[in-house]
Amino acid sequence: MMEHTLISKPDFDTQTLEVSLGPQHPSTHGVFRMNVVLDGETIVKLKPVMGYLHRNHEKLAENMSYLGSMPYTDRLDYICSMTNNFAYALAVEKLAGIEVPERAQYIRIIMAELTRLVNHTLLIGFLLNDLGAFFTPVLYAFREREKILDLFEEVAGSRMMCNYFRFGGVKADLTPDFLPRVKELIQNYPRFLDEFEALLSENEILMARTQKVGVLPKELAVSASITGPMLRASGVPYDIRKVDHYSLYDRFKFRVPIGEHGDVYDRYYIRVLEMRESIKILDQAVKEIPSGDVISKVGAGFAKAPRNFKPKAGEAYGRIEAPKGELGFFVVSDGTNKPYRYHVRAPSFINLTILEDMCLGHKVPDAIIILGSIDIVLGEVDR
Amino acid sequence: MFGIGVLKGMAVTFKNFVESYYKKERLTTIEYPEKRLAEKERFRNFPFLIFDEKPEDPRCVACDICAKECPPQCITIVRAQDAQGKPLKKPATFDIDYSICMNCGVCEEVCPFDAIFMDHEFELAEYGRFEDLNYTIDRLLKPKEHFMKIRPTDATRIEAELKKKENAKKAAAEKAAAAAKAKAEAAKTQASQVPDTKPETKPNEPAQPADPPAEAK
Amino acid sequence: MDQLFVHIDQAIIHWAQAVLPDWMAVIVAMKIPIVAIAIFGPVTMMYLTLIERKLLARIQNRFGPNRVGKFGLLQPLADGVKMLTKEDIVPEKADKIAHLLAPILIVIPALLVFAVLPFGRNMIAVDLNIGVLFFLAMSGTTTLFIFTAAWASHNKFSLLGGMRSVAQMISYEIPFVLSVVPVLVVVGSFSTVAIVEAQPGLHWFVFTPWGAVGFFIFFICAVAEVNRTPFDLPEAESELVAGFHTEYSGMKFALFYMAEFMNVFTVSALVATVFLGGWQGPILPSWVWFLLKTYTLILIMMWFRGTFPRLRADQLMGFAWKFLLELTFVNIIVAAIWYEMRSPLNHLTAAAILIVTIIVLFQFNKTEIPKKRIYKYAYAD
Amino acid sequence: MEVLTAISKVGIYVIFGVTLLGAMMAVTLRNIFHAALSLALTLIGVAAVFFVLRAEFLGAVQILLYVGGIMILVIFTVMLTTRIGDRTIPTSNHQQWPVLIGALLLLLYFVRMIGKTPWSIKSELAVVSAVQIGKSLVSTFIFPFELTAVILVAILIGTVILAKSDEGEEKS
Repeated sequence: MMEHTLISKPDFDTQTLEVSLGPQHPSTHGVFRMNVVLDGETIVKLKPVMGYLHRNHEKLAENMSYLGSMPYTDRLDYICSMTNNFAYALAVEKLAGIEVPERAQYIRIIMAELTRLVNHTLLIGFLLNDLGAFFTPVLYAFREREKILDLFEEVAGSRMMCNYFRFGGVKADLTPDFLPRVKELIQNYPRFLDEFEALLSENEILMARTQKVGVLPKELAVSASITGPMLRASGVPYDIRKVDHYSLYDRFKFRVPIGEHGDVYDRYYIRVLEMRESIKILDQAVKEIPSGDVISKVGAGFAKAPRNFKPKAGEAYGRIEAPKGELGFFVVSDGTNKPYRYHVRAPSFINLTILEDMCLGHKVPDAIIILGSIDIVLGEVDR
Repeated sequence: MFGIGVLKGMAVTFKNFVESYYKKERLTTIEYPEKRLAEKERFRNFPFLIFDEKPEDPRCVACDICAKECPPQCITIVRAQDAQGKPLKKPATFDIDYSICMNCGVCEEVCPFDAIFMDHEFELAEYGRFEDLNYTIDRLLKPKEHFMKIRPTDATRIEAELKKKENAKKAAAEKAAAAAKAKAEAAKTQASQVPDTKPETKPNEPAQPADPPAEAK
Repeated sequence: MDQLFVHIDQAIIHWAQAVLPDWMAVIVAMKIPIVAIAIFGPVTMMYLTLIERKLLARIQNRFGPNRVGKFGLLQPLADGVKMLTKEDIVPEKADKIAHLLAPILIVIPALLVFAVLPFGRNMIAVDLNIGVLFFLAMSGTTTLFIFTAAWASHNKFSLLGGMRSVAQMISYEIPFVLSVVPVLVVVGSFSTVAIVEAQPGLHWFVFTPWGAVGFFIFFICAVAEVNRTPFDLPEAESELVAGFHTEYSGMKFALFYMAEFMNVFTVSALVATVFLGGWQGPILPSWVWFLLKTYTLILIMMWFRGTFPRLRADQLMGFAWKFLLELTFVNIIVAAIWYEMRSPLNHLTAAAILIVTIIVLFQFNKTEIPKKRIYKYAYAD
Repeated sequence: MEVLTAISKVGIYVIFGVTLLGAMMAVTLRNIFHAALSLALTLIGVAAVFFVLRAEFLGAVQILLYVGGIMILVIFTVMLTTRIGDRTIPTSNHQQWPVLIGALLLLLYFVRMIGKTPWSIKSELAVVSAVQIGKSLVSTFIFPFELTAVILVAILIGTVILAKSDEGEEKS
């Protein structure tokens, strides 16, 4: 990490300036606060303050039926409710030993990859906003996101708070024109990405701003248990879809892009490349999706009467490669219809812990984009 | 060459500027109050209660399942009583606090009587924060036709199922009545409660798993 | 058509001389351009906000304001009413006097510089023989008031914005002023009218090698001078909330806005005057040419805003000191050589020297130029 | 036309008054930031005087350099002083009286000198153009001009050396 010492000479006193960035600051992506000590505009100390959006998610979950927490998981990372559902469903299915029909698995993968597109597109837009672009990239991102949200609304009934997954499958089958529309999206999305990249990737201002800024070394990233695109940008080839073989990801051919420098530009570009890989997965999934049930018999029964869902005592940890990193749910059952312990391993929160190390020695605008490149959603950080 | 990326970016924005005047996929905005998007059939907002013929007879039997399963606990149900204080199979109060409801749709899924559904209505702004958003039964009740209008696919399926069930029930009731008659004739003891208690105990039984595949589709 | 406004001016003066006493007629004659500017400045500002909002909206695939009046044409009025009726909030710890004065004072230089702009043939309020210098001096004072506002707000974000503003201004003022020098050398006068008259027809300075480079530098510095993207660091909303005007609301905020947009107009007008031949141009009336060129430059500035992210303060200053400044120095010499050679060779020589300079400067700054990257994949299929 | 002359006279006196007022405030105000602003006011006033005297070039340069450059630096320095918290500083000390006497003596001397000098008042204002100033700078006044340039270059080099040595220390 960059060492920084105040210029201290006899007869030459400098003063540090303490600034509280947030919680109402426009670029903290929600109610997040950074207490920053500045020397000029250089950051010498940074203390993140969290908890403004704490909603007692874990304790609430311990006081309601297993399925009752499902709509609440939507509200963790409200950009990608589908993947949150996915991770929670996986954890509980592991706990209760529920099988998932193949069609449901495919639907889940389609939804997860669509969510990845939503999240990465939006993140890049907001990162550019943090960089000072006047809303143009973010609005292009919104324009494309709307198309995917329309698809979500089509099948799940809600654009953001999908609440679509059930233990043992998904809530409802795809509508007849869902798959054609996904195919159309797969056709059009690379074109949008090309345009987006023409606008951004080679822009010298963006490159000058992001390269060599907020470097996260490999070793530090691993020891701080960073996951997701951030870890891969630092050069660690770790993708839970490849490592954990969950769901049916083994059937799909896709590559995992790896960064080299671990700076903000790498984190930006890795996400662009990941979107292209996601489109590949979607393409395969849409072609290969089998017909059949979308929820197992047991699962459907419990979806109708969540109170009767009483997994036998035990514990399970289900994890997925969420767009932001490893999203895991740890559930302990004591045999009743409420979980005994419920814990969320939130990627936003754990990736955020490394913020100070990346920011020291950089300027205020760099801190803003470093925070933006971590990709946090305060709903998930504070829970 | 330095500067090409900047020019490329400007070309992209210029293209967007020009094309926003004549290409629909560039300018996707729908000018809302005048124009509206077609509503998706599965769209869900806040729940409403359904009645078959007249609002005094809602389908809801006040079994309290939705209130218990509701994750944010926004439903309050008090069962109606007749003059003797005997509980009736309909709600006296059925309040849904729309300010608490998070439109997750759990109530709709768990209801064994297909009495509560998610509405498409979303222009619900009110001046009061508490009273105005606490929807009482008279504001919640909507006719069967409304449901048929907003979600035709689900509605036809559910109606068909209900009809089937009713027919089966009728047949069963007839059978039971016949049996009862036979029994009464035979033993002349009380036999009238049998069909009465049945639906009340039903929800807690795992009787539902029988129809999920149909539900899922 | 060409002399339309001049004739109107003459007519009013004639009328005044006929009706009013002598001394009042003189005052009226003096006041006409002042009144014209006092109306033109704010109205331009109001509609520039609308143009900017519409343009950015279309760039971003939105409609932009279209509710107040046809095409949102009354939107500026609605904004004005809103600004006027908003509560004026003064922070308790603020330096009340300076907090009040800063937004008022910042409008003064913005209005004053209109005086030396030649809007068309014979259409200039005051033909100062130091016109360009006057303009540069006046626009330079803006920073003082920005800084006053920043300091008076007693807010750390404002203070950081003020500091950035000063650093940026000190960096860009120098290439800004020096990039005009080639023109002054060639024309031999500071007067804006003389500069325009030295570019008859289509012989605009931008079509000479030194003029093209000078135009490039001058325009970039002009964008930096008026704090527009990608040089809008003093009011960087994603970093400093709103920079120096964080603590301003209502009409005071509107005054800052007014100053900014009037500066955008005047600076574009100056660039058009100095390098694009001002009101010179075939067929169309002179003032149409002038407005056409000015608005083209303004639209380019807005286009920048719709496209670019913001530079960081140190990169911004590095660009000014390590690249622009050197280039301006070379450009002055090149202009002198071009002027002295007076042969068809002069264009070639000038262009050659400038290209070599630019390449050399790039070589010197090589370490700071970002590079494209190639990414590897794990689990390749 | 007397009215116009009167008006312009009033205008000139207002400019003088504002300039002097600014100067007074610059030394008497307790708030150092206000004092600096008053100084800026004085400098602008002086520039206005130059304009009135038709020395436009000098006026513009006065604003460009003093208001746009030096005043900014002064305010920047004011801001960077460690006394940000208490923004008032004592403006008087025990040397008031000697200074006052000295100032009065100086004033008397100035008045005498002004009275003694034979001012050559022409009926027409001599407008000095920028070209003339430029030509005289590189002909008549070439020596002081070049000397100033050399001093400025020396200052620049000195600053660079100072800044560089800072950097070196920081790294070690």
